[in-house]
Amino acid sequence: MENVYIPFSSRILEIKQHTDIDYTFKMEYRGEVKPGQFFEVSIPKYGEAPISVCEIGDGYVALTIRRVGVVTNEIHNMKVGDRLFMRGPYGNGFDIDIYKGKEIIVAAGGTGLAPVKGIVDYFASHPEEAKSFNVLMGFKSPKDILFRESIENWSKTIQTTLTVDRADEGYTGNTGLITNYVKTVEIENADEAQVIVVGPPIMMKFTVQEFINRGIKEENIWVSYERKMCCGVGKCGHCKIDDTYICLDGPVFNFTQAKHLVD
Amino acid sequence: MENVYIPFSSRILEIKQHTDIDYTFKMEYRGEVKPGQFFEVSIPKYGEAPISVCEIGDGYVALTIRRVGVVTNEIHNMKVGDRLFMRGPYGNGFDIDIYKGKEIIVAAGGTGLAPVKGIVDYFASHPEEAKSFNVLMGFKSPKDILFRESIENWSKTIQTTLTVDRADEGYTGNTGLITNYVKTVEIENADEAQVIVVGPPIMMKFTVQEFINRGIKEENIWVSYERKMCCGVGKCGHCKIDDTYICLDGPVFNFTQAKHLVD
Amino acid sequence: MLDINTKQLKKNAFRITKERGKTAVRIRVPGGNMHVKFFSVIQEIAEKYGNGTVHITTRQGFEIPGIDMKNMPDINKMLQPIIDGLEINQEAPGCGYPASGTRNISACVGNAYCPYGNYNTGELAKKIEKAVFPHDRHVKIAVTGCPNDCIKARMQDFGIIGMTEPQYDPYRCVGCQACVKNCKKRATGALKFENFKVVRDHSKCIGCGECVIKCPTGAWTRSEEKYYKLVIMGRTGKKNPRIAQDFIKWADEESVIKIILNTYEYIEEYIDKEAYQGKEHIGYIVDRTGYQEFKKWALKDVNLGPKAEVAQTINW
Amino acid sequence: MLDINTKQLKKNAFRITKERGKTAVRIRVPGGNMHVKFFSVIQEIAEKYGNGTVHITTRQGFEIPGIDMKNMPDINKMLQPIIDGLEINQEAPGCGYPASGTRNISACVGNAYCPYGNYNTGELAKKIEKAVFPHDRHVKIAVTGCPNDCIKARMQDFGIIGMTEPQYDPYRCVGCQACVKNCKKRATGALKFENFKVVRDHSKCIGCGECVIKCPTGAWTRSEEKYYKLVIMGRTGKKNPRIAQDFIKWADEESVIKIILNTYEYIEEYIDKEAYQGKEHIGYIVDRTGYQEFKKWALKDVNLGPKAEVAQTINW
Amino acid sequence: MGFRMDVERFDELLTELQKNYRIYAPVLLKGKGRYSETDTIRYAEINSIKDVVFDKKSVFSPKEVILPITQTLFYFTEDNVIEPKVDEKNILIFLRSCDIHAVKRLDEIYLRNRFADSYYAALRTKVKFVLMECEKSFENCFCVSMGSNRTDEYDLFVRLEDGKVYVESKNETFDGLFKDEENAEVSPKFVLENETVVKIPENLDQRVFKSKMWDEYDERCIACGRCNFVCGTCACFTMQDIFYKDNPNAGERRRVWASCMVDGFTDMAGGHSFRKKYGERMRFKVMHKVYDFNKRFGYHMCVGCGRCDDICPEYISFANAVNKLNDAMKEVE
Amino acid sequence: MGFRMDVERFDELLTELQKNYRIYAPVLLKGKGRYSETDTIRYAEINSIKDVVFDKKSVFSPKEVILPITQTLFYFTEDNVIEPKVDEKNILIFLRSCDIHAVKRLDEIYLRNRFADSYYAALRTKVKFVLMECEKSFENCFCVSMGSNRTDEYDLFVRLEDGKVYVESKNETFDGLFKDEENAEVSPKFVLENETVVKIPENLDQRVFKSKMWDEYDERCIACGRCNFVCGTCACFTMQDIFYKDNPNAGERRRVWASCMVDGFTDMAGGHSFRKKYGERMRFKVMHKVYDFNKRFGYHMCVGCGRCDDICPEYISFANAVNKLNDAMKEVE
Repeated sequence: MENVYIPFSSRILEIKQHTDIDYTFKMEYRGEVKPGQFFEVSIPKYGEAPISVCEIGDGYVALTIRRVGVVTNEIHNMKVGDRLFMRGPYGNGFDIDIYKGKEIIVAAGGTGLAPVKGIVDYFASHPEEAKSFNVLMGFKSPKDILFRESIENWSKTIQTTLTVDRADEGYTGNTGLITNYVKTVEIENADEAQVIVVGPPIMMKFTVQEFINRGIKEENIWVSYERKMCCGVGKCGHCKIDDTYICLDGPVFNFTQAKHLVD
Repeated sequence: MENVYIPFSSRILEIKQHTDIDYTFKMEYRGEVKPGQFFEVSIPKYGEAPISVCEIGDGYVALTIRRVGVVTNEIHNMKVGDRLFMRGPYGNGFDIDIYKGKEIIVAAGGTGLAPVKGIVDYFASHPEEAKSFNVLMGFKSPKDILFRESIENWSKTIQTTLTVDRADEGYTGNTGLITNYVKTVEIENADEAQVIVVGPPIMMKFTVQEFINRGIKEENIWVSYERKMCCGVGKCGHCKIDDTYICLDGPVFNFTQAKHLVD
Repeated sequence: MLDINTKQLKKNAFRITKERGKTAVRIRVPGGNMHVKFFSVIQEIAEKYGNGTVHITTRQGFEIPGIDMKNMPDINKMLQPIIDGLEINQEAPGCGYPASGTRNISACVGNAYCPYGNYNTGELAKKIEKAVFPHDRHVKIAVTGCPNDCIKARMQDFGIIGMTEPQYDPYRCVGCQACVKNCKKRATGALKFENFKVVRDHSKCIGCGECVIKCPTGAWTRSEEKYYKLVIMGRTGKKNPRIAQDFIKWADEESVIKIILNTYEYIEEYIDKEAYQGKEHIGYIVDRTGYQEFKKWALKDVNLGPKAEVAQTINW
Repeated sequence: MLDINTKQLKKNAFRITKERGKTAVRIRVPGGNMHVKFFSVIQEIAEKYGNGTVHITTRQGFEIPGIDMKNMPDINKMLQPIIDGLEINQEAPGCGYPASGTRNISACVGNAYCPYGNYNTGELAKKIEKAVFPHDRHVKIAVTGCPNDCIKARMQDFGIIGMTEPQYDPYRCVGCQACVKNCKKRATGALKFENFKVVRDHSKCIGCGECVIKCPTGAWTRSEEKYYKLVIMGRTGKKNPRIAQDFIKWADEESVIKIILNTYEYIEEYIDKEAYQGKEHIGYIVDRTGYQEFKKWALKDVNLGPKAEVAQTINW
Repeated sequence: MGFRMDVERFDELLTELQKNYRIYAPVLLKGKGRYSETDTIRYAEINSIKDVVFDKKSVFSPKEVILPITQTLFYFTEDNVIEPKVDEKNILIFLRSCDIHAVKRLDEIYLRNRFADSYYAALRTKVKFVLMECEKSFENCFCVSMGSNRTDEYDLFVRLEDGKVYVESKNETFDGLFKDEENAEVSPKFVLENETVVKIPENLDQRVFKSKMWDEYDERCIACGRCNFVCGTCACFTMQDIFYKDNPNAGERRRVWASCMVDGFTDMAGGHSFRKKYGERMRFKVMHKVYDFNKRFGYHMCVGCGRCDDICPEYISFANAVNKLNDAMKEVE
Repeated sequence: MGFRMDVERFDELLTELQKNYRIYAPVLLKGKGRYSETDTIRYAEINSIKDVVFDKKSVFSPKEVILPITQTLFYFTEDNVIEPKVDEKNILIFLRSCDIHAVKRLDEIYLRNRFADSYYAALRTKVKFVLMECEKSFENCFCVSMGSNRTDEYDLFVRLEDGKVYVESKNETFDGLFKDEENAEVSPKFVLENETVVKIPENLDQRVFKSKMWDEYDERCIACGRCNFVCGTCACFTMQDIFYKDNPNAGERRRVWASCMVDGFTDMAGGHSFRKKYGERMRFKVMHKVYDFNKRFGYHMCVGCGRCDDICPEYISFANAVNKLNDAMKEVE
């Protein structure tokens, strides 16, 4: 029987620093993987952590890792060429086919941008495959902004809206919560528009509500959940909500299902 | 009614130091007084103390005062010409007539020599009035010897025996307890010899016993008692033994009476 | 199937014991004095519902162990005559003892019959009981008749030590120094013998009244007023056991009670809201806020008499 | 015409009260546990000879006041069933309680039913009773099941505090840290969490056993051996109340009893022969001779176990 | 097939069995109870049938035999990952009907639910069950309500009665072992009634989350997790990576039991966590045991062994909580 | 001559008397007892007959009226000796038969015994006695044994009964005072029997010193002196000289009561003292009261008021000690 807990080792190809605590690691990887899926990334003797895929490319996946604990702290000490341990990918991920040809709106809060970045990348590269593509991004402050380069590139082909909760000196962009910008999005046909919302629980809750207020149908709203996970394979129990295992049945959920997920 | 507690004032005529703590004060006094009697001597605001007469002379009495408390301490600070307060004389004193014409032995321990000094003085001056006169004197150590001058004078006319409990360097005289010297006294007619014993209670007890052992009759033994006294006049109660008030009925007792005085 | 709210059980003066489903009922006797007629009740509970034994507690109560938890309502009904007889503040008749946080106000026999007692400890204990019970806050109060402190007031949050201010009539003093020697030997050496009479150093005097007891001529007598020394924040326990220190000397009864009541308000203000079961011990609260803050609250609207001396600082 | 030898009266566990000719009888209950059947005896004495009331003492006994001194022999006869039942060492049957100097060995409920008790305090109290009573020397001994010290062992000459040496099975530990947090909050912070398992610092551990109680998986269990902390020379009182200090940690029961017995010999050697009624309190004797001399006597022929730790010096 | 033998004979067979089996049963651990001078009953290896405690319920369930409390997943030596060796012996577990049902729940999670867990499987496949019968229902048992009072999924059944051991073998593996023993009619009796009866409302659903019934547990529960740890069906774990103190180049990854009642169960690295109130945790646990497991897997997780009620230091009754759901559903409907 | 009047009327006469008399009687001092919330009865000046405690024995005897506890003998100012002024008023003392007998003992010591004491005499000559009768013997009284239960050496007799005051006057000084009052047959009743009976052995002498009976008191007695201080016949005093703290040039010589039981009574300046054992002191006291006083003065000192037995904190009975002399004499004979 396969031991699902055994990780493989993967070389760090590139490290990109976004903020003081957010780095993206481009990891050697060949295999099937979808945006929204995650890997259990570990450094032996330090521990494992579930990390979403933020970019998928030829022979690599990129993982954006925030330094928030023992494991991620140790990962941030790694250099290009060092090896991390990984297993996965786990979870369902986003099914790009669902969104193709539709008005698409992605609302991402903070690190919630990472799991959806693959979607945005895809449509920014293939803007013709969507009827329209809006991405709303909210960060706490200008220094927390992730993927600045990507965002700049995206803005060339799709609609991007970046906002920060609190501006600082020198920042001239949008401010305020992301929910405020939901109303600014042009939606032609609310019945068919597809919306993806990812971010902290409170942001997701209010942002989804705003979209519903805009007439978006629940079945056209998609969210991605983050929960504590130890196994990624439906055993450890930490990510279970009601009868749903986030690791198995998510982390991406249609809102019609997600709305029943009460912790 | 006469107030028996009112003292009279008396001038110090002369002060003679015997030892570190024993001084004799020659006090102005005219009046009847017998050897063995005592005065209540006081310094107002310091207190009163019963002091035996140690010498009786024309217009004076001498009091040998040991520095043992507040009052006597203060008295020792007085100078010739200063005044002490006195009342008395109190007590019965020695009746010299009893001893005249007899073999007389006086045994005095320490300050016990003071109350009998008057007797010794008398017979040393009138040796012819006694059949014989022996005085045994015991002191703790050579430096405690009182009345050295008198003793030297006495030795010219009467038998004197001086002993100390503990000798010190330079001392060449007798040593040992006074009881040891009782056996050395020549007694011609034990039936009639008169014995006077004065000193600390323990010395008196054993010395009297020695004399009885020598065949001296109890009725020919005389002792003088020292007790705490506050009044001298049979009121304060401190000196009472059985039905006897030392201040009224003593301090001189024939041993037939004294032997019943159990404190 | 037992489904018992243990917090309520404890607040009802029962306890969780080692044995599953068995409890022990606690019978608080404020001041430790009771009529023996209530012994029959205790006997009946122990024999009918318990294991026939009783434990006499160090805070002067009884614990009857070996009782099935399901019998608690019956026990509470049986306790009613005791609760009535001891005049325990109760929330509703038949519901048993109502408090567990604040412990039984314990008391030595005091001047009921002890020669050293400077006041009626039993009555004061009952007065304090009336004033503070029922209360869930963890406060230990004990009253003791004199500084001999048989009740171990120095191990309490509030120890109330009886004092009398000895009155001296020099005319009656014969200078035997019984008081002086005794005070030096057994108390604090507050008495000196000067000019054949006795001089009392008030700053050293602990008001024990031993001089009154020892005086053979009645030269020393008790003051008409009764005084109290209030010592505070003593404790046993795992963390740092310590002795209670003098807070106020020569206080009056009314002030002492008011200070205790004020302290409960202070507790409400400063207790660690996160504390397990709201059970932070008053001593630890004072450790946190410091003595000065405690003092401020404790003395609010208290009118201490002219003799009272309040500690400027306390180092436990 | 009363002509009563008060010293004998006191040694017979009666007391001199404020009221001339009236006494109170003291009923010592070693360890504080008794069968309730004896309550009838107490009730009868109080109702027939006393004033119907009883005082529950802080040392876990009863005092029945208001008794005419002339009735003392009758009372002693009535007490016999209690004395027999409690297995009190007695000089002759019918003569009542035989001691007053050494106080009742008091005890919390201990592991009889208290979850925190680390040993059977009632049994140890009785064992010590058997070993030292009757004795006129002024010694206070109390035994308490755990360092919570409900009996206030820290106010005694000998306070015996139950300990267990927690045994840790890392395999059963899930790392919930219930023990670690609790030890820090309620005890001495002797537990650290390292490598997801718990490490106990023996030098900080007071053996309270709370980790065992708190552990949800049974990773912590009690040592087979029972241990005791012996704290000494605490006191209340007028002179200088102070808390008992640690003398020996991790001692065994036999040694503790032997040390107490040795101390009585030490008292005989060093007690102030001039002391009023031979009542010099052991604590003051130790003050005089110093701790080292006490220690020498106390530990004579005592075979402490390998875990025992004796204090090098003690500053009270 | 049934057999009858002396205790001594049975123990001989036990010794024989031990050549190939580790034999686990509930045993009495003297003085190892939570409180001073109290005992406890836990699973441990036995050497004689006399070691087995038949007349009392074990405090912890037999799950720890197949789901160890602490289980090393790999050893790390510098860059190598090494799996621990699996013990060669098979396993016999003395256990009761409810516990056999409980293992079925563990199997659901660990062998199925999309992925199979190789560590669990490695042990589980070695296990044979020795059924212990319950002469009468213990306190707090509600197996009848949960339908776990009976089972025929056992390999052996053993009864100790009046110094004789009665064995029923349902697994031919043991045919040889017992072939010389006296035959007897042996079959287990099952408890048909419990004092505690639990009724799960038929209309139970997530609406009950809104009930006030949970508030009570905010105050009463102390979130110690004992109910989970003694439970035969609770399956959660947490991962731990460590360095060895003696050589930081080596270390291991292991897992330990986790409890959804204990602080930290939902804590994410970023600091966010869920179900801070103890009443919410109680709700999560209760609903898992009698609602959502069923929704996912088609039968209830709880087997009614009552160990959670036996152990709760705060005397909270899970069974009663389940019964309260009935009123709670009326409240929220 | 006997009279009868209202309390109010009597009090008017008392006021009249106060012009020339200080009137002393036993009064209740609230809270002034030895123990908390206990009272005491002592002699003090009164203003009304209602102040007089008739139904209880006073703790201290009336002796302090004529033998003050602290009495200044002289003032010293530098070299002058000044006697204190004597109060001009006469003195009336309410007292019982035993106490009148006791004063006779004090007189023996202070007015006779070779010297007369002018301080005592000055007060004593001013005193007139107001007899209080004892309706019944109090506890510990043994006046009958000592023959002090009756007296006719009083000036007035006063009885308070049912709100009326009955007065017998035996001193013509008071004729004028009562001349308008209603006549009545008034004469005191005397106690004829006590519960306590004391028997002094007829052959008592100093041989009894050797008895073992005294040893008991070595242990029991605490040498506090209370027995002496409450005694109506104890007459000892000690002298004290002091400087005034405010001006050391002035000072006084005074005397205070002394007790043969208290340490220091026999201490001589040189350090020697007698009767160190408390049993010896007890012997000294007992023998003084029932032997040597009699030997010197022809009648016993003790009047049997029993105050020593009332007060002893160690519950030593003087009366019983006296009775023990009988066996003690047999022991030493």
